[in-house]
Amino acid sequence: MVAPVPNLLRQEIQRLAAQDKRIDGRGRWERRSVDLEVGLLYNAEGSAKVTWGDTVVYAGVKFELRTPWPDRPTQGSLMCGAELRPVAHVKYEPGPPSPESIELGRVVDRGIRESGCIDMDSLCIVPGEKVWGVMIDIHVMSDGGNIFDACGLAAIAALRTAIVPAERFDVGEDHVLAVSSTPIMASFTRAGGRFVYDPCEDEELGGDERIHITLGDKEHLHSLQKGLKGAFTPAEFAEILEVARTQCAELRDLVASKEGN
Amino acid sequence: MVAPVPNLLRQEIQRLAAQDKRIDGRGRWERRSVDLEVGLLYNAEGSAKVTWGDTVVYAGVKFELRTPWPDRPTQGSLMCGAELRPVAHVKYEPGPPSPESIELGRVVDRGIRESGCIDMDSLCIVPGEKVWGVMIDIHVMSDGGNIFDACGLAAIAALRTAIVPAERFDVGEDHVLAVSSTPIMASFTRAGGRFVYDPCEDEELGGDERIHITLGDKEHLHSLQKGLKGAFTPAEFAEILEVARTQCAELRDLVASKEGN
Amino acid sequence: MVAPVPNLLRQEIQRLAAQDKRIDGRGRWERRSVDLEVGLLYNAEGSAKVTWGDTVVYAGVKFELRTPWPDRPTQGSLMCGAELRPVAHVKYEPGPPSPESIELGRVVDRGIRESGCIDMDSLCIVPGEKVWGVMIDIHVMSDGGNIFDACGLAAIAALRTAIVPAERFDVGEDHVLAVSSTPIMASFTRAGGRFVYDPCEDEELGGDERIHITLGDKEHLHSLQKGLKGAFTPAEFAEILEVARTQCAELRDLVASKEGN
Amino acid sequence: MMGGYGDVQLLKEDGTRLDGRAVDEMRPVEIKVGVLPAAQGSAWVKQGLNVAVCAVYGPMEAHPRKIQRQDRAVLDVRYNMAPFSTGERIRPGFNRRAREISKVTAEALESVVLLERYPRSKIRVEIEILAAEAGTRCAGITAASMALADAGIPMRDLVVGIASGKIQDTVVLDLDKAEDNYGQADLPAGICPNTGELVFLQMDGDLSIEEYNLAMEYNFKAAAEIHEIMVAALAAKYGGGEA
Amino acid sequence: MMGGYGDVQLLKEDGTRLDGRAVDEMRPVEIKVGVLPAAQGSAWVKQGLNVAVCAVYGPMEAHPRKIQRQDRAVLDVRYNMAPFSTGERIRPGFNRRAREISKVTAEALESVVLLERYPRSKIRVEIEILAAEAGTRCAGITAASMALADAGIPMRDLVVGIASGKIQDTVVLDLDKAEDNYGQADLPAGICPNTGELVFLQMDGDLSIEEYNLAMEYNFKAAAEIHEIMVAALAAKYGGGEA
Amino acid sequence: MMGGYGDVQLLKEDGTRLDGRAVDEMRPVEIKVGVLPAAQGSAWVKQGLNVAVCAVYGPMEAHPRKIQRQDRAVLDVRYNMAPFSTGERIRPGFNRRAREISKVTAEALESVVLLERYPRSKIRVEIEILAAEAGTRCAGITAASMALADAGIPMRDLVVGIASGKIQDTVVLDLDKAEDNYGQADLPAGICPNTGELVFLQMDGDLSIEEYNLAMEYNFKAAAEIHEIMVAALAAKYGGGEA
Repeated sequence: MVAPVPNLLRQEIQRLAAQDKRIDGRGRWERRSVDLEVGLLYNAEGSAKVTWGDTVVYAGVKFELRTPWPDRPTQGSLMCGAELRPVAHVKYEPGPPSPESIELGRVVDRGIRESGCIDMDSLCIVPGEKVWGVMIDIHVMSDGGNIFDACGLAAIAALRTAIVPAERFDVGEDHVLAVSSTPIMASFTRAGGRFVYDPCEDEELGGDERIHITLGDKEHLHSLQKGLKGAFTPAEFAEILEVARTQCAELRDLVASKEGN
Repeated sequence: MVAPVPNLLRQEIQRLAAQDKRIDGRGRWERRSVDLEVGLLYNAEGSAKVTWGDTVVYAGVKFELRTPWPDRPTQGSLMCGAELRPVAHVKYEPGPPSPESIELGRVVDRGIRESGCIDMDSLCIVPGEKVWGVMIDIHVMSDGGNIFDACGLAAIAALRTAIVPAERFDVGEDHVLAVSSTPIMASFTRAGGRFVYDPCEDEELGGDERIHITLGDKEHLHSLQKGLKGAFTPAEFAEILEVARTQCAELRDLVASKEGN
Repeated sequence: MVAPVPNLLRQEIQRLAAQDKRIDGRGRWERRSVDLEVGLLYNAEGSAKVTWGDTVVYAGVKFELRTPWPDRPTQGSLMCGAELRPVAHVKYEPGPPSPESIELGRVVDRGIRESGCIDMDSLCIVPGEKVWGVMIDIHVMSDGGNIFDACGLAAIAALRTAIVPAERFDVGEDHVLAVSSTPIMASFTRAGGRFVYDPCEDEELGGDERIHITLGDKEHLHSLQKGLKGAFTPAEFAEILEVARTQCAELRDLVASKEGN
Repeated sequence: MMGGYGDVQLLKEDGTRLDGRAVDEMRPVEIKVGVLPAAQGSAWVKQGLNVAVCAVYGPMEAHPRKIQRQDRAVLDVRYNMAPFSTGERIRPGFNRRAREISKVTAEALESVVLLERYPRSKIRVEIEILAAEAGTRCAGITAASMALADAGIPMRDLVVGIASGKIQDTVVLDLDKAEDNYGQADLPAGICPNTGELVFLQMDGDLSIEEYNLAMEYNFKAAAEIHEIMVAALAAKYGGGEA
Repeated sequence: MMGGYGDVQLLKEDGTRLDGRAVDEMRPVEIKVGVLPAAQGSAWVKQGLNVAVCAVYGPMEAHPRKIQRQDRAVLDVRYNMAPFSTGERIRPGFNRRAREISKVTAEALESVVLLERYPRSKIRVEIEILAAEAGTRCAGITAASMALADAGIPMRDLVVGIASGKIQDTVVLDLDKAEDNYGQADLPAGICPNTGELVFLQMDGDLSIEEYNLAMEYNFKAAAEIHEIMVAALAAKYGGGEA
Repeated sequence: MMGGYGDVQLLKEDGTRLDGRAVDEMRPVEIKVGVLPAAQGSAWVKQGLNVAVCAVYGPMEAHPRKIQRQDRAVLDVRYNMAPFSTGERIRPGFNRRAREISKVTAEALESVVLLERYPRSKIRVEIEILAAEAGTRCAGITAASMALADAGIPMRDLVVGIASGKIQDTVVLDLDKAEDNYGQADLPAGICPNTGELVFLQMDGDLSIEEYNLAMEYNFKAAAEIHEIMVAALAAKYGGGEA
């Protein structure tokens, strides 16, 4: 049974939208404060913590030695997974990964993978025998809204600051993982009838459609995803795509500022 | 809680049985119309669609290269599985395979396997190194009653029209899979106190015992299974076994008519 | 919803405890009768049945050939698991292993493993290639209270009477498994406010804390576990540790009496 | 059923089997009831080297409510092999074979238990195989009907589980492990000794109709013998005739 | 999307594709409704060599009660690939890819079905892929909206599933298997032909904003063509205009 | 505990440990509360290189109803290691070790939380290990009792998690990773600093009774030190004494 509160909240958001306002006082295309820390966690070869409004997310990178697939003997592999564990919000329950958690992991994964920022051939150690498997795990610790963007940011920041632990595996010297670009995600939700950037928790309660856009360094699209119930027009999409270009560029600079530390 | 309708239906079936009639007008040992199509599906190396009254079933054959078991270095393997997915009827729910679905797959598997129609040695490519694994998957799409017989028919028809994809695996030329006989299943349900052949959906609602008989080319028994609650006498079994002989022979001819197309 | 009976029972146990009595008439540190049989089960390379009051437990030992871990090329492995299946009590339900069942298996496993009674190097057949994996499975058949001690006893008795089936695996002659000591578990539960040894089913219904102590031949501690809700003082622990020393020594003699049969 | 029967000699020149049994002779059967104190009813069956133990719990309230039947009890039956019961250890957990056997065993027992006496309730039947030497599903059915009797659950008839099969083109009663591994057919049945009805039937392999008839004749003969042992086991506990 | 597009020639010198299609030409589409007797509504869609079949059940009572919505029906959508539908057999069971597609397909359909007409109820939509040749999620969405129409469930609009993509730096409509394997981008969309809205959108690979715009233009054009085939299929069964 | 302690030198000639600690010296401990905005209460504990974070939700209605207790709240505790928390990545999901630790941690906390204040309700305690360097279950227990305090859940006492162990036949406080890998025993305890009681106890390896007594003495000493840090962390947030 649906609780009644979301409906009241929905009306309030609607009322504010009519005045071009948001429930937390932000402008329609304004982002909450974002804090990024890297290299915090012992045992992770790369790690990042993103504090994005009330949202807190960690990402960690681990490496393993693998035998390459026979049809791609020089290619390593990349895997990105996200867990929406019950620690993150009262609404998440224990159990097998929910559709929400699978979608989150796959959308973040596609944004990074499809940007081509990791050259799979660069993960080869001995062709046909040994390649690196790179695994990024994202742990959502506090869901205060817009976890997609926070997870995407944590993942690429952990990756761009990761050290390949070659010495521990006895295959050469430790070195920085080569990551050639910085794909960034920007998410939009319909709240009060119009799209807004970076929805907070209250704005997500409406449950209307979300659009996730991942842009690479050259402002090419690498991943799109429409989630939740609702329809949108090509014109609406064109408008948010413009916002995404600006926002992604700013966050790309934030990631760059943490590298080489 | 049991719905009351099945009980009313049960009484009606009982009343008709007293007059030697069935609810859909058939004779006691009469079969519904059966349509068989083969080779419909891209990607399946053998495939069949059976339309048996309101029941619709697909079967598909796939091959894989396997390492043989050390104690049987020249033997390939055969596996037959059935899925009772929620597409097939409002009564099937998503989730792990139900006991009904496991029983169905295993009974069909035994009928084919135990008939010896596939010589496991004929699946050997390099002794001790490479053998074929043959996998038949049966997909029930619409359950209108007597899915066991429909599945058994689809499985053997898919198998008997399958092409071994040797070229794709780079182990020789494509060739027809050798299948030396045509095991056929005949199923009987107690409806209105007596056994009938080929139960329709309404007759199965009574929930009384079913007997599944698989007969090979020489009218030998290869698989028997009694399912559901109820008891039967040796005399009753002898009677239905006679019916099975006739019906299986007819369906064996139907399979033969689709081969070599 | 909790049934009310345990509370009444709890009060009765409390009343009796005030008079230094137990609900089944035993003294505070007194054990129920324990019967041990070994070598009963075809197919198990070692087996034991323990009848401990109303508790009945079987343990069976199986061996397999394994490839050793690369970093420990001369070491075999030992695994001990317990299943609390629904056969054992109306309170156990089917399904994946419960936390209770996992705890039971792990506590018994630690007691045996940490005693060092099996020299992992003695399980080596060909260094780096073949070692024995020893698997002890414990099957609780009737839970009449204190299954931990019964399981621990069955496990070590099965192990100490096991024959390594080298002939069947074609790696030498069958021989007795070398087990250098006899770790024994003693369990205590708070009942009526004080700790008692070897709780019966009624005493366990109180649900207060349990302490499991595994002692080796030299009366060293090899495993400790506090389970269930409740707190205890170091002085209480010192008292039950004394009782454990006496009881474990007696049961160690019982195991010895069954060996070499 | 394996196909390699040509290679393995299972019958001696005098027509007897490797363990000395005649073709229509079953393995020794021992039965005890009341072996598990925590259960409402229980039984232990040893047939050859097979050991099957069964516990019965209930009738109890069936929950969740959606499994309840207005007009009868439901039987919740599990057949499980202990990890150490087989030559090669089997992983704990419910595999496809065990699920199928549990289903058909439940259906066999439903055919004799007077379920209508206990509307909305549930009876749990837990069969554990502790040692397996071919024929465990039959030993399990026998154990289950004994444990139900021991629990005082009313039944129309007992059920005896027994199998015949075919080795070296010869029909024989009660296959042992080697005969099962290298034989040509197996025909396990659940027989009601008083009514002469079948409530359980499976078969795999290759049997002509005549062979089927002979194998089933052997099964009925053995069922009568096992039935006497069952009655004696109940008498040993309850000091009288059959429950 | 693979990165190895440099090695594989997917466009011919005359600018057409390996199977002869023009860059803005889709594969042949066939549609039938009412193909599964046991379902309330059903549809069969063949697009190229893809075969998607969909069954719809309901509206029925939603249970367990905690999934009920006071003010609308819930859609329970499953997208499943048959084990034999792909080049290499896939194990039965619901993998991560299937769960994601099921989720976004459900959300697409929720955007058009008049769920508010059936409070507290559930509508089940079962999409089965029997043969897969790139583009199955789109064929599944088309099949689902046809099966919903066949079941008489009221909708604001139909949904057409269609994808464009990029091969050899060229935007093309409706990728086939080779184009999907060796292409540079894929842009599947769910389009409402009457309202011109999008209810489903995914994309992966590499597209400039201009390329995105062209790909989406192709999608809208194809959606109009497929819509005509859908209407004809409904007319074939119901003898008239669109449901 | 490994047996290979003979090979690895863990104590220096001056009797101190490889990282310079004295035998009865614990690793540095840092604690913060209120670190997760979405939770009712939360805490972050760093002990050596271990990082444990805990969120508390509730009291809330316990459902399904069958888990409710008429007279008290139930504690639903999960201990989970993040995939990147260990040397070798661990697969997400709840393994046997995590289930056992969750169980005994829940039982430790049940011993101090005033559950009787919240009949029929549930309190969720989520412990996440983000970095593991031996001793995570103890850090988790400390974090959990801090997060419960931060959530305002009334408790009889806090619980401090701390372990001693044995390396090279010497009892030492608070094993680090190398000491845990090559040591001879580990004795983790959950200590109530005010009442002096134990609510959590495990041990594995080899300890004489005298060694046990010394190890437990170290644990109690360290518990008092950690307790001061806990009180200071609460004071830092709530500006006063202990919650």
